[in-house]
Amino acid sequence: MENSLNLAAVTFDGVLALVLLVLAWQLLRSPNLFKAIVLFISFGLMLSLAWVRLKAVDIALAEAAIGAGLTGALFLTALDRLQRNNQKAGDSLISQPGKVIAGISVLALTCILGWTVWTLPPFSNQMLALVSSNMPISGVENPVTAVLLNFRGYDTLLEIGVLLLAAVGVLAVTPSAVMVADSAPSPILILLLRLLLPFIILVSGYILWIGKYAPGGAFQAGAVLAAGGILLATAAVRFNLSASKALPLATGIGLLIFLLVALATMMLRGNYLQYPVAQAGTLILVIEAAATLSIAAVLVLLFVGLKSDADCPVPGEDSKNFIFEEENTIK
Amino acid sequence: MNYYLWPALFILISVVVGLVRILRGPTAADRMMAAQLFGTGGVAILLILAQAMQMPSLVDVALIYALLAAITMVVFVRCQWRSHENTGEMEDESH
Amino acid sequence: MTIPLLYALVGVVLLGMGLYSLVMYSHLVRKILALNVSGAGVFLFLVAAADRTSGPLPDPVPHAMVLTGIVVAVSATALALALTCRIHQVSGTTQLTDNEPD
Amino acid sequence: MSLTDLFGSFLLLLAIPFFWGGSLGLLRFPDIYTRLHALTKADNLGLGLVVAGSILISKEWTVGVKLILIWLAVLTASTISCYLIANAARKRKINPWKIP
Repeated sequence: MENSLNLAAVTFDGVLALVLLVLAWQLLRSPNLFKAIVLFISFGLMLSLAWVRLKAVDIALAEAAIGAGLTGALFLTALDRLQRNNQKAGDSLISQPGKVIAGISVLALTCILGWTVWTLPPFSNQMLALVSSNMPISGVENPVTAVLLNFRGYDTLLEIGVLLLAAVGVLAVTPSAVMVADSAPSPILILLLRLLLPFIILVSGYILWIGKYAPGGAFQAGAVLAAGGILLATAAVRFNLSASKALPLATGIGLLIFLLVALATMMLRGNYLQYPVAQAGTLILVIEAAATLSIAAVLVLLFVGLKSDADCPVPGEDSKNFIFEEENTIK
Repeated sequence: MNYYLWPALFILISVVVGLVRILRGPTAADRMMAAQLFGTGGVAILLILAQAMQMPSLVDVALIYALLAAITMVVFVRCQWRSHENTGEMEDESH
Repeated sequence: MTIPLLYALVGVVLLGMGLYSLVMYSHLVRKILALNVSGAGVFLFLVAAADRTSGPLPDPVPHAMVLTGIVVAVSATALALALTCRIHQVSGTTQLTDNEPD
Repeated sequence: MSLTDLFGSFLLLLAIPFFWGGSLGLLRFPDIYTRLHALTKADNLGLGLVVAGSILISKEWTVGVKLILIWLAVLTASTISCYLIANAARKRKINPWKIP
């Protein structure tokens, strides 16, 4: 479907673009942090519609798994801890002239970028031609997975290392490694877990497997698994981070297996990360399975690390009833 | 095939109307409900786009949406539960 | 005025909005939100640029980069939030004011 | 346009008023409990119609099974979150809206 300018497509994309801009504008402008975070969650959901309209289904999968499952949970947990003593989101500390200068310079930057986008040279298809000509030897049919795991495997190897660093960073900052939930989960929540968790694990495996033929793969599957893990973590009453051996181990497994395969290929075939064509598909699947596990473990660790910093609530403090009171947002 | 985009457009507009509840909603729970409206509307739009753009893999995106829609809500209720704790409600919490 | 060009321009405007509020507001969580919005703008521009191919299939290389970018952005956000909570716990404020002697 | 396509598109068109009803209900209703009604009931029914329409249009049974799974997942998700919110609201003594 080439980008024909029929009316339905133009109006849909126009409205979606407008929605994205309005959501972003309202989200950045609102001093009430909770409202900003809810707007950000909706922004993520609308953004994955934009990915779909741009025919980037892999990214829409990742955005859906991360936008719907993870970002909201991370922000809400952090907000809950930050607003324990009603620290209001104060306004800027920049002087008035400073604001004007910043505004003008950002506006100038945006106009320059907009002009360059408008006058971009026509698209040269070398990369696309290069990828599609090498697809047969990549061992998978989905071009994005081929680029991720085969043609640019080294980039993904380092990227999983970066995820590990983030997990180490959060653990370093977590003083109390014990996450204590405040109340026993209601039986309805346990029912939700019993219904959804097996389904989430099944879908995660399906997304991992489908990655070879259609949009899917390690990152999306890892994000879905992590969302299931977060659902479990919120229902858990108590979770001792330092005692749990499985989670930290699982975070390392992806990088370890990727490195082992890389070194093995270097030993056998002389150059780093060049898979033998016959076994390329299975090797990629092995790496992806390990990567899914470690991505899910890292993302769950990030959430639990954030949540386990929660010092227990100070009884008697008349912190206003956050959920249902009229929020007094300062203007 | 593009005429399927029209129902997607109308559902997108109905979802955007929910945005007003986020901006205006007095309590945090109203805002969270409107965010869930974005989720359900998003699933519907994705399903229609899957037919409009002839891409069956969009159904997987909608599947992930549907599965994870409950997570933000659960984290919201469980997470904000603490502030309820402080006001010393008499009733016993776990029933 | 093709569809990808529209999304590319939206991406650029999101980047501008994100940068502006990153500079403007001092509350750390608002800065993290602003960073995420400008990151989404950059990704939107990249994927829109990838969709300008003549054939039906878009170019997969920017897609792979944006995919890893999204996952790294989430873990960076989690780390930033953890640091913000730590600052809040230690210094009681969530704004980095340089004039406050520690 | 075969008959199933026609009927499928009719179902899609039928879903639109439900979504509109749900959104308007969310805006117009006075308190939390009534808004929960609007949100959970109207949207789930609208999504059910969209799923039925898509099954008719897509004609493959594999996609059909996945669509039904999606609908069931959304049903569980929204009913349970609706319960969680209503329960939390009642615990906070938010009494339902009374005709003034």
